[in-house]
Amino acid sequence: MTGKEQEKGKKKDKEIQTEGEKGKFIIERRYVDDSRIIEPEKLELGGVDMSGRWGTLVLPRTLEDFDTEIYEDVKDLPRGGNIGKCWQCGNCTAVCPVAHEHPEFNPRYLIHIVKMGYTSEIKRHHKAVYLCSGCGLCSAACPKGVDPQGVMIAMSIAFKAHEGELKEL
Amino acid sequence: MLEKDGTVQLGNDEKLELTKDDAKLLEILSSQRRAKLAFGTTEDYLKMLERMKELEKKGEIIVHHVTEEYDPVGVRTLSGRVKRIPTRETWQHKSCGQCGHIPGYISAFYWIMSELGIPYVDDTNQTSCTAWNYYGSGTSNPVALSAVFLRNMHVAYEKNAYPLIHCGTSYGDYKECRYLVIMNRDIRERVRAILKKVGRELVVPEELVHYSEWLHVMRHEVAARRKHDVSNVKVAVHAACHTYKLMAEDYTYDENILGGRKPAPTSSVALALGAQLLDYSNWYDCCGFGFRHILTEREISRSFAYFRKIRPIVRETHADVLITHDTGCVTTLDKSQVVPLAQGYKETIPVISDSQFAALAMGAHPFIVCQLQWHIADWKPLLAKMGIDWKAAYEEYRSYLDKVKGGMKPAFIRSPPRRLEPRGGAKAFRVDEPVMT
Amino acid sequence: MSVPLSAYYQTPTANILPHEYLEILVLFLLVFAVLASYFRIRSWGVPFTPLSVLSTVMTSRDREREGEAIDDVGLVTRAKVATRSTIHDIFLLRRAGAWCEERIHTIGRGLVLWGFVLLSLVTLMGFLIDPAGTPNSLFLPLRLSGDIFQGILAMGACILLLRRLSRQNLRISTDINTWALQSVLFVMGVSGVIADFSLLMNLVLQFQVAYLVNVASIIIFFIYAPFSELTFLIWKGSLLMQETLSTNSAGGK
Amino acid sequence: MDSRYAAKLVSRLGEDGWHYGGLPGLQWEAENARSADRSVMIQVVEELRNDTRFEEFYRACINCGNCTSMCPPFRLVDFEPRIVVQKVMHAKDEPELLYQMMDQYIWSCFQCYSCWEVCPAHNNPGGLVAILKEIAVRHGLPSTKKALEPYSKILYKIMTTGTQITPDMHTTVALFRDWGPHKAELAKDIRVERAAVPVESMAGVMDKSWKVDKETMNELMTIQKESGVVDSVRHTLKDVADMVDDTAKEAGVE
Amino acid sequence: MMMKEQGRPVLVIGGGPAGLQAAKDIAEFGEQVVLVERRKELGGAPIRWSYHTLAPDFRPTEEVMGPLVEFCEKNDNVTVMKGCVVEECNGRPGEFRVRIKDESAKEFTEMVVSSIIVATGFEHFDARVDPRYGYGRLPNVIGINELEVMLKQRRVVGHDGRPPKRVAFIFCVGSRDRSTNPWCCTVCCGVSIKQGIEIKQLLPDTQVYMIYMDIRTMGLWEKMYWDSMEKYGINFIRGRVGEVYFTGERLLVKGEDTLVRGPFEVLFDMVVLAVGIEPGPGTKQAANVLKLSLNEYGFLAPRLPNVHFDSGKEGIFLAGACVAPMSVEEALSEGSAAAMQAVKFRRNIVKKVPV
Repeated sequence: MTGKEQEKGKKKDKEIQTEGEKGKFIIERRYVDDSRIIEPEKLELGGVDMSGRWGTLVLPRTLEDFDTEIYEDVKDLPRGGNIGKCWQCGNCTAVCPVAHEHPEFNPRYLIHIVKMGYTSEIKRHHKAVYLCSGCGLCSAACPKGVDPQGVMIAMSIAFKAHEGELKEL
Repeated sequence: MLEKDGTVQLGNDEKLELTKDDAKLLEILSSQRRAKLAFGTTEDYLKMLERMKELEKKGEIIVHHVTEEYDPVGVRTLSGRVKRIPTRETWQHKSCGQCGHIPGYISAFYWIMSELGIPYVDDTNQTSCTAWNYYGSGTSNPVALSAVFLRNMHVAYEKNAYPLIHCGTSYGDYKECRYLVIMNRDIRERVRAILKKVGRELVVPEELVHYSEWLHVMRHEVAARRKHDVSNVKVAVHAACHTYKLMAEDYTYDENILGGRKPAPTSSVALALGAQLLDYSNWYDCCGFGFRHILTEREISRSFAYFRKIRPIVRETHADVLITHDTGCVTTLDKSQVVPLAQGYKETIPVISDSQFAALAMGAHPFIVCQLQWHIADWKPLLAKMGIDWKAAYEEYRSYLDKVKGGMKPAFIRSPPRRLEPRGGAKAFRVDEPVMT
Repeated sequence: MSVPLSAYYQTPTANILPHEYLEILVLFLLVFAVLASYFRIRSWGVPFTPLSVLSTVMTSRDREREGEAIDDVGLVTRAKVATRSTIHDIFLLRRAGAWCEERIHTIGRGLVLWGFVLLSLVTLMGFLIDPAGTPNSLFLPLRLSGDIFQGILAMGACILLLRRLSRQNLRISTDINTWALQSVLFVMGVSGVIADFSLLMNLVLQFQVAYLVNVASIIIFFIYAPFSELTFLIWKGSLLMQETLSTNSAGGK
Repeated sequence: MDSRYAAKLVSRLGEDGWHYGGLPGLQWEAENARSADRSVMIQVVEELRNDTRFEEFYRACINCGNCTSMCPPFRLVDFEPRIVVQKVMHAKDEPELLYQMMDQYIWSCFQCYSCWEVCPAHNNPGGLVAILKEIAVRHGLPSTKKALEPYSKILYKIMTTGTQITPDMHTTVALFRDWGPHKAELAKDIRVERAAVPVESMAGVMDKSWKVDKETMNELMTIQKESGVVDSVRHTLKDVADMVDDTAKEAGVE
Repeated sequence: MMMKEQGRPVLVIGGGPAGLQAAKDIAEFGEQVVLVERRKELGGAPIRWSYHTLAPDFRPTEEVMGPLVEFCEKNDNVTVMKGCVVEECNGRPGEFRVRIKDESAKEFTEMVVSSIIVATGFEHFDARVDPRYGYGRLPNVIGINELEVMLKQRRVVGHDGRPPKRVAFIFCVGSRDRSTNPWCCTVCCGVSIKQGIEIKQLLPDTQVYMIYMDIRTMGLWEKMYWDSMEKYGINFIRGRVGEVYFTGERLLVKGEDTLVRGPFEVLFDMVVLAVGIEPGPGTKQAANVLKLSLNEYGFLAPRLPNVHFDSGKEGIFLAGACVAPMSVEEALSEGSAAAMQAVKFRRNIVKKVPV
């Protein structure tokens, strides 16, 4: 088939796979992230049509390993060196004016998932890091001198550097 | 469990020799500690049993004792307490799911009992536990559940047969209800009032018994009648959550089976029959049934069953068959393999109940008795491995079907004659002729 | 008071540092700064976003987005989007300002930003109009507005510095780079203003001192900036703008 | 901190002067609860705490996450027994927190009670969820209808006959398309298949799991009505309640 | 009469840190001490389980216990009775008649003592009775006491003889759990972190994860916690482990990280259980013999909860981990305190006696 047709096919796929579209029949839908829902556009077995909902699968999301690659990078970047000191008290998030505005930006959380190397979580939340406005309140509040502001700087660089593997889910 | 050489390591240098009895004691002690991890601690549970006796003395309730006429066999429960399992004259508390669409499950079980010449009562004056509405949808309440529970128990009492519960959920739910009825005066009184309306009394069985426990204590008799050699069959076992996680104290454990760490029934049956029992890492996970999910959100059930049970089991053990002892587990684990296979995943494994497995090993007919045609996951390799000529058997079954179509009465499995008489006032036990709808 | 243009003719510094040299020097420094920050950013293992923003705006044919072919949205649209996001995100401080918990902080940032940008614009204009700095009708207004902007810059930097100084917790936790950058900006602005006004008042000595300080601070700034936090800010700013471009322009069509 | 910012912070406090932003990505929960009727929230908490099972099911949570570590749905969905018990623990002072779960959260529980056995503080998260479900049904809370309606027929069957999964579901593949061609195969002559089951109480019975005596069903319906089950579902599933009533009337159960 | 009074020794039950310190101090007062130890060697827990170093400052155990043991062995005022237990005790404060049994030689010694110090110490929780963690069943699942031995031998290896690449410490095993022991054993956090640091020093490439509920490094021990994070890069996961499963070569640890929204099931090479502290049989036995009261947890109950040495019975004093879980440094000072009381008590009696 010609390139155009292929392109069309791709397009169609995308249309089905767009966010929110998938698995809207699941009651607890908002507790499942789209990336893990497989909803086949066409699935047929022995004359029985199992397309769409009937053939839907949800992939498990267990964290099976700690991937410290990004963590190492963050440690080497300017002002990222102190991330290792964090003990998850959450002072940074408490004082962060951005976090009040946008709860999806949560310095404590970002630091933790990077520190532990929970790649799946990073994939989910890495875009949030660019919300940081760099006001430096967190660094002032941190009881352990982690300098979250600096860590956010380092993180945003590290995430950009690993953009490739963070995109595919 | 202790080291191979029967010693226990204390600190770094000291080794302590243990006698066999001490070792057993340690085992029991440890599982008692584990039992305390469960509902209300063992103490509370034993307290409940005490309370039951008091209430009986006061005459507030009738306790249906496991008397000698039921030929009881003692097993150790998680709490370390010895539980008496009745072996004959049992009143079959059927499971709606099983009878509904895994008929082989129950027919195989009846077949085993009649093979062993053990009388039982299959009653039509029985409802399911209705706990589906409790766990699945929250459209019930403790009073209703307890009333249903006691109502069924009273029927069994009338029939002078000891209730044997087929469904894991009914078993778990009844354990909960019994606890509530005995420990909670308010509920007890409300239930009493309702039961009066339907002309019944509070009858509480001394022991609540799941059929898998019955099979567990009868496993040696079953093994003795084995026709097919299953020593080359690799078996993985899934234990049903509602049997051993709900009120965990009261389910059967055995130091010699899986080190007393995991419930003994079903595994013990497989072992007794001589099959190779295999362990896997997700043994504690449930099957994904989820009551509401299996009906209206099967994608969740399906995904869990396949990705958390079937796939790991096949990958880790390469077992020939997955045996379990509850309605929901058989259903979910069996049917959930269709979609993944259609989507191109490879792992698959037949799922049958322990009764079916035992019956097959005892030479029961795979289709007329064990009704394997209701199961989806491919069971042919299993039968082949057990040395059963399934093609011939299936031909037989087809012709049998045709005969039934022609109006022949099916070859019903019948209970051997009972020794006990129904208690006074009870309607004589009867079963109507089957109706062709 | 009226200032004789001749004052600007015989700039007393002319014999210290002729205009042309200064301009060449600044040009050279600018090139150095750009290159340095380019290499620094690349050393982080990330693209040099200012460039990619430009390329995004320029190359607007058949851009593949998430495997989906969106037709060319055109240079104009994209330029519009770019300007819109520049104005909103950067000049109106939507991002950097909105979430400062104190208004004074926002103001400080705004002043520094506007002051700096306008100042460089004015300087550029001056240079374009007449590299040699020979007097003409535009000369004085440019120079005066330059002073004003320098003042604004200095004020902003001063606010930021004071804010950090006046709060103990901030003072302790502030990174040395932040101090350095802000103070350099402050010195740059102040010295520039002093220089020009002392010149207007014909205070030659003060002028010369201030002027030299100013030039020095400018040199320091250009050399230091690539290795300061500023690089990150520029990088991040352009990165975000690129994001806006890739989303808005598609939605804008 | 200047007044503008302070005002912003104050403005988002709840009636009881406290703000809960919600977990990253789950802020909508908090929003839902904020827009809900507060009196209902308080009532929900009351009903939970006065439930006969509450004392046995809930002690106190040390937030160790042992329950969650064993929780099956947690492998697929963001459902944590730990969160359930935590919110129950804070419910008395923060009804909002509890209410947040009543919408979608509790319905993802499998009720497998894996959490019950492992809790070092002897809580029973699964049991608490069961109680919460009952309350949600009683109040007809959001998404309860959505969760239950699809199988209201089965609920009705349970209440009236005491059996639910019945062979006549399999006469067509419509309900079980995802069980594949095998079902279609079975559906062909399911009546004969069923009639040939070698158990008297089951053979040929299509509309129930087994042959249930009439008086048995009447007893069951009496129990359901007396114990207030039928009324409790009226808010959520009116038609089910009505159908049960009608069937009972026909059967002569007053 | 008076001579006789002065001749009466003080009886110290238990040769651990507290007991030794008490005996030493009393002896240095010039009083007679009888030190009764159930086991064959002195030194108590640190020696019995051969602790490598002691928190918080990594001092070798020998350095701490050695001098004490040596003193008691050498000093003339101290009579050390190893392998002995106090069988019975009667009489009144000032002249307790005690019957001491030598367990191996099956022979009895009777003596009159002025006062008694009970320092019977603790036992490590036996992790076998909490089957979740598979201790005693699965290879490479060890207790902190076994790890101490490995560290002492400078050889931390798994069952296959290879050093572990990834180690998990599970905190609160047999503590803070209604099913086993509901109390907090106070030292396990510190000890585990200390061991984590030592592992890092020994095997720098090994990843160490601490799976904790709360970090309770009281007082100055906190420094270890900070260093472990900042200097040694040890990771901390806030949660509790539900099950440890042996896959054939590695250990699958199932748990929840309560700070994120995901379950983890990660393979580790070694799992170290921070087993708790519980009262030992010695304590129970001593309590029976001396008719002391035990609290709900089976520790010896002081008259006032915050005055440990006061047993509530005149002339009998308590010291060390038989009263509550405590660290070696606390035990030592409690030993001293008890010694002080004992001597004071003796002197008062002597004063009372008419010349």
